[in-house]
Amino acid sequence: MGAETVALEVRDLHKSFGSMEVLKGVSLTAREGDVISMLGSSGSGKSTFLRCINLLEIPNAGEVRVGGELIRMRPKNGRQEPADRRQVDRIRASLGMVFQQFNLWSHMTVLGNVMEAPVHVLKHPRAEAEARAREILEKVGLGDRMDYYPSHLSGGQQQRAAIARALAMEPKVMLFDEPTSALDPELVGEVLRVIRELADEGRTMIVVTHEVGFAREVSSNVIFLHEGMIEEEGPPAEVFTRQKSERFRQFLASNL
Amino acid sequence: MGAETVALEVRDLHKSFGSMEVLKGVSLTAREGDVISMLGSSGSGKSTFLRCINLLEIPNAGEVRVGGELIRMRPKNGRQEPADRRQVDRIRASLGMVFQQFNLWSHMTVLGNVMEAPVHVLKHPRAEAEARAREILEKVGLGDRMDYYPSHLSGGQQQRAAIARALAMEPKVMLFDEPTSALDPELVGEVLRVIRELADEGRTMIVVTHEVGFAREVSSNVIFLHEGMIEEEGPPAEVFTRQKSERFRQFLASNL
Amino acid sequence: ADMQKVRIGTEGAYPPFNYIDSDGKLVGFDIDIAKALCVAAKFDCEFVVQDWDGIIPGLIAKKYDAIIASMSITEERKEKVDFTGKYYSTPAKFVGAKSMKVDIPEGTDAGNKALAGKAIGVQRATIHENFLRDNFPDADIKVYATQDEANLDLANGRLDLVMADSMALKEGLLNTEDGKDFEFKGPDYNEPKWHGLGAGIAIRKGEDALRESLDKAIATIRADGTYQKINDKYFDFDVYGK
Amino acid sequence: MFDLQGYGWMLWDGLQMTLLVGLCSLVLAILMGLIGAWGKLSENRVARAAAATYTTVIRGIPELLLLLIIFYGTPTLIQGIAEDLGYDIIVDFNPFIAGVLTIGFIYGAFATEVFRGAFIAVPPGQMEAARAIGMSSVLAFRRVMLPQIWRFALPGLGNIWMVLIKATALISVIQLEELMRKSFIAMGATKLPFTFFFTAALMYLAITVISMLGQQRIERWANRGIRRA
Amino acid sequence: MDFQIIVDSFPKLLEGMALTIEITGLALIMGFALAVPLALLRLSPNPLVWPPVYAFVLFFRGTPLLVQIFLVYYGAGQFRPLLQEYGLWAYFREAYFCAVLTLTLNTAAYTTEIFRGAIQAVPHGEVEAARACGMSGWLLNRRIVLPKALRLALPAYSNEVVFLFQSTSLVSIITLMDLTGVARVIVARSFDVYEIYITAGLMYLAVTYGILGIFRQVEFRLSGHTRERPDGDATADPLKPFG
Ligand SMILES: Nc1ncnc2c1ncn2[C@@H]1O[C@H](COP(=O)(O)OP(=O)(O)OP(=O)(O)O)[C@@H](O)[C@H]1O
Ligand SMILES: Nc1ncnc2c1ncn2[C@@H]1O[C@H](COP(=O)(O)OP(=O)(O)OP(=O)(O)O)[C@@H](O)[C@H]1O
Ligand SMILES: N[C@@H](Cc1c[nH]c[nH+]1)C(=O)O
Ligand SMILES: [Mg+2]
Ligand SMILES: [Mg+2]
Repeated sequence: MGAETVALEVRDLHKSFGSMEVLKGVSLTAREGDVISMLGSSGSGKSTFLRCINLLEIPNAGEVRVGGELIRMRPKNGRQEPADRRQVDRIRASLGMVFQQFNLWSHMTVLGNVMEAPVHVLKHPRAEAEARAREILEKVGLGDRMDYYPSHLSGGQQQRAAIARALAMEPKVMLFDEPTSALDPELVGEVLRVIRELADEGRTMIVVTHEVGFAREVSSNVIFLHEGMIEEEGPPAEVFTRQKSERFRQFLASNL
Repeated sequence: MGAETVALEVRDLHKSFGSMEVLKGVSLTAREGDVISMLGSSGSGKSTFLRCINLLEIPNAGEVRVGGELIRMRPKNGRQEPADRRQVDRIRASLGMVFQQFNLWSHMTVLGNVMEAPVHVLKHPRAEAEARAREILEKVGLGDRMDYYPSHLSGGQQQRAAIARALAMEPKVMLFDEPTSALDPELVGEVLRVIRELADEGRTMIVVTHEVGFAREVSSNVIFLHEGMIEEEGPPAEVFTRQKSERFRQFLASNL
Repeated sequence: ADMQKVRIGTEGAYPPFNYIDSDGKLVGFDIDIAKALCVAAKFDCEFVVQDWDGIIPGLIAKKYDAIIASMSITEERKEKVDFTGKYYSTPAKFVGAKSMKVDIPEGTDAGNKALAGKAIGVQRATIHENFLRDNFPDADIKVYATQDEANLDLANGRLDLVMADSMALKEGLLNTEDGKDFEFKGPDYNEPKWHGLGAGIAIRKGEDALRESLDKAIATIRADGTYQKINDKYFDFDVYGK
Repeated sequence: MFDLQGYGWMLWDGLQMTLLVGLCSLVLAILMGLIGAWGKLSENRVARAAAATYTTVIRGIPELLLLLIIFYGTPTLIQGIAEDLGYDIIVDFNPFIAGVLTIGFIYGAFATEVFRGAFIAVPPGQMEAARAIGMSSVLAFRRVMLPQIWRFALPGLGNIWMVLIKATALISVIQLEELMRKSFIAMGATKLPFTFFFTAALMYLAITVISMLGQQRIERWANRGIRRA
Repeated sequence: MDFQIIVDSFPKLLEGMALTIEITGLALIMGFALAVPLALLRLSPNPLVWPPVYAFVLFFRGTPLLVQIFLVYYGAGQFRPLLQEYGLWAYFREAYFCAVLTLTLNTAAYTTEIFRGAIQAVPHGEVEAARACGMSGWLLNRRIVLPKALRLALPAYSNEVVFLFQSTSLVSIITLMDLTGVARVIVARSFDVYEIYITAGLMYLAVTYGILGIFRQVEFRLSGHTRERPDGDATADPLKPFG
């Protein structure tokens, strides 16, 4: 795997809500196959960061490059705005996002959820998309739940369906927002297993997580975000053994 | 501390929903000052068990004794029913329950929530109840949030307000239902600290939790519930080192 | 003095006989007659306004004791209520646009043929509605709650003809600004079976004392010139009829 | 076009009557609604059946027809029954009372659903917490439920008021001299239907807009302390 | 009670019901077709687009239907020369046209408001998930927002259908012989007030619950995703608000 190709690059990202600056210049580079874990306490800006990458929030300043392509922005009324809506749609289609609340489309079955975007956004032929969707669902262990509506699935199953939906787009980069919070320990294990498999396949991933153990075992890089800035960064072996930042040490200590 | 006085005794509790038996004969004895942790995977019946203790669910069979007093039941239309509603209200007032979803009364401030039952159920004088409420709120670290409405508090603060509300009744026994799920690691630490302090004061508590670490450190006894039955039981030192039950070993293993 | 209280039901939307003026006051020929009758019979009278199609049910439901509202005395109505003798009588007529060429021959069968498919407006629950339904089944009969609405639709061109009491049409429509392009069409109609014996006062069945007092009062005002004075205020001929 | 030809004051009087009928009907509707909701949620089978029949029948029949039945039909029916029993009684509904009874009765059925929804909308945890802490059902209802239902009932009651005030126009059919009937009289005299009906429409619109603003204020007050989703 | 008159009038009442249903159906279909685009326009951020829609909705929801019917039917007469000039009088001349037009606009206004609420109620997360997949514009509306919104709107919309059905009774006031119109004509001659009105009322009742039944079916079909799986029952609930 061409470990030197840059899959995602974020440079000096700033984001404010009203007068509150939530992200104060965050940069990150993910090469193909990288798994970057993002730790940080509640409100530190982790979700906002992920949402800025695929422009669900419009950053106030900074650059985002996906697969080398810069998302072009232009100023409007003193803010930024995407210059080309079509480019945004295209780039979003190449970024898989798995939301903390799953956000499955509740009026479609699991299979429908997974096929929806390949058929209607990528315009893949229906039969092909379906075959591929079934394959992915088998892989995440939902082979027997394809015809269920999301509300009839357990939390862990919903989580996996959301992962399958993102995977079906064959994204260059997957973004996970706390994929395991609010799951019971057994389900946590199940979801982490799926993510680990994806990592083994060499997929590029950014994972916001509270699971220090997972970050330690799976990621190629760990980032600790604190009050909108990167406080600590590096390979897990390094950051978990000697922390440069006092805040990060404290954070780790509070994890029983 | 009179370690031999029995604060709560549950004998052979059964509970079905429709045709599904959720609790299949659960017994438990808590002496004064005991802290009993209850582990078990999702759906094993932990919440139902707590709810049966204070009769938010009516058990199909079994006995509950609080401070030695048996909650009297009588049969009605082939089901059980409390024989004396007043007894139930009185006993409930002596059992503090902290709900997983907090269930703070949204139309009252934090202080109002904490004072409500002492004033209207125990008929304490207002001024006295208020002084006591302020004291408890200080203790759980909410001294500066007394006049907030619940919706304006963070999750951890709401959790502590709910604990304060229960404490204000000076209950013989406190029942906690997953007091830390869905909180971030720092808040988890904060809430567990409060519970640990209560344990040190010698309060009797039943805590349903997913935090194995907490169960290990704080409890005098651990119960592992599986499919409505007690699979493993004993002091933490024992159950965490050598498990008799295969299921429990599995459960612990999946906790990274 | 302890005068007998009598509540009088009237429609208040049938000019010139009974209607409401811009001050919101009830006025008209019926109203003046009613007041004169009450004086003559020494009644303490009070008016109750009631839409036409509920006026007989209202009487039966005792919302008032007598109807003075140009109500024609017919056999059909006599099954439900009693009547005094008539206090006036005019025939029924059609009105249509002057520009409209229509020949309405005498006799209802021929008339029915001539008017087949014509839109004819009529007030609901009047003798005219019954007359048209029974004798002009091939016409397109449209019913309105008040005569005003029917007249308005005639003026708007939604109707070819309206049918009503000739005096009501003359004073309520033809002699007004909106009526200048319209005229009476066809013959007078006065079939006792439908048009009855002129307008009388309806009262609940069996209340003979009240009926007799009112009959006496009618005779009194006819005799003492009161009737004539009221008649002349509204009409230039004798509306009492033969 | 807006020369009201001296009938302006008549419409003004009508507007006042409309508001009076509307407010009286609303009070009746709220009372009926609370009773109805109590019936629907009651464990008493008879109360439940009565409440269900009430809402089913009322919501299934057009208001106009109900109005005609109540105004014309009921007195005759009652008097007929009384007569059969040998009594001579007068059941005289004046249009105001008949109108208020009809409209209040009809919208009471809708208010029943609003209050029922409001009782259910209070999260069950609120009541559970109250019972778990030892409150009796009456105390819990008074201290925890009642203060909270208004928050959920207000939007629904606001809608009812706005539909109800317009429904009062129907009472013109039984000759109550409210706004609609006054416009009708004016139209009859002047033959200017558009002028008067449009003026009436604007007056109703004014009531609606003012009510909407009022509702927003009241809701803001009722929602103090609650964060909106 | 005079049952003979009920039996005798029944065929005529049925004819009236046919007209009632016909007018309801027409207004419903056209009102719905207007409401979907209007709801989307109503939510447009463009200040040239949403205010007119807002005004339209406000007027028709803020004034009594009775006034609207009179305004269209008798008001049109006041503007007859103008309408004739544009060849529209031929339509406005017909009570039927006026009735269907007024009811269509009326239900369109209410339905627009219902759909607006439903579109806004589509869970934000589901819309974001669609955007994250690269959907936007009409594709997003067509595949995610509208299908979801229509399902959410269904209960409120079924109420609107019932209201509309019942509101058609007002067309009797402008000479149409719908069920209420027929009933009033029969009563005018027979004076059997409660026999006829109660019969008509029961007929309305029957159709109303027929309509609600159909909607319940549709809702059931479309709501596989919200229905609970049939697990157990809630045993006697000690927490009922009225114990
Ligand atoms: N739309 C918004 N408007 C205003 N403030 C916002 C908005 N979204 C997020 N914030 C604020 O931005 C800060 C960062 O939020 P964010 O969701 O990124 O935190 P997080 O690191 O993901 O926290 P958590 O672990 O609790 O999910 C918080 O203080 C939050 O209140
Ligand atoms: N009111 C109810 N009606 C029917 N079934 C119920 C009801 N409440 C709980 N159950 C079922 O009873 C079982 C036990 O539920 P319970 O809430 O006690 O689980 P738990 O151990 O607390 O799980 P978790 O860790 O997910 O909170 C579950 O299968 C649940 O679906
Ligand atoms: N005189 C006619 C018509 C009428 C009187 N008032 C209104 N319309 C009748 O008795 O039916
Ligand atoms: Mg987050
Ligand atoms: Mg639970």
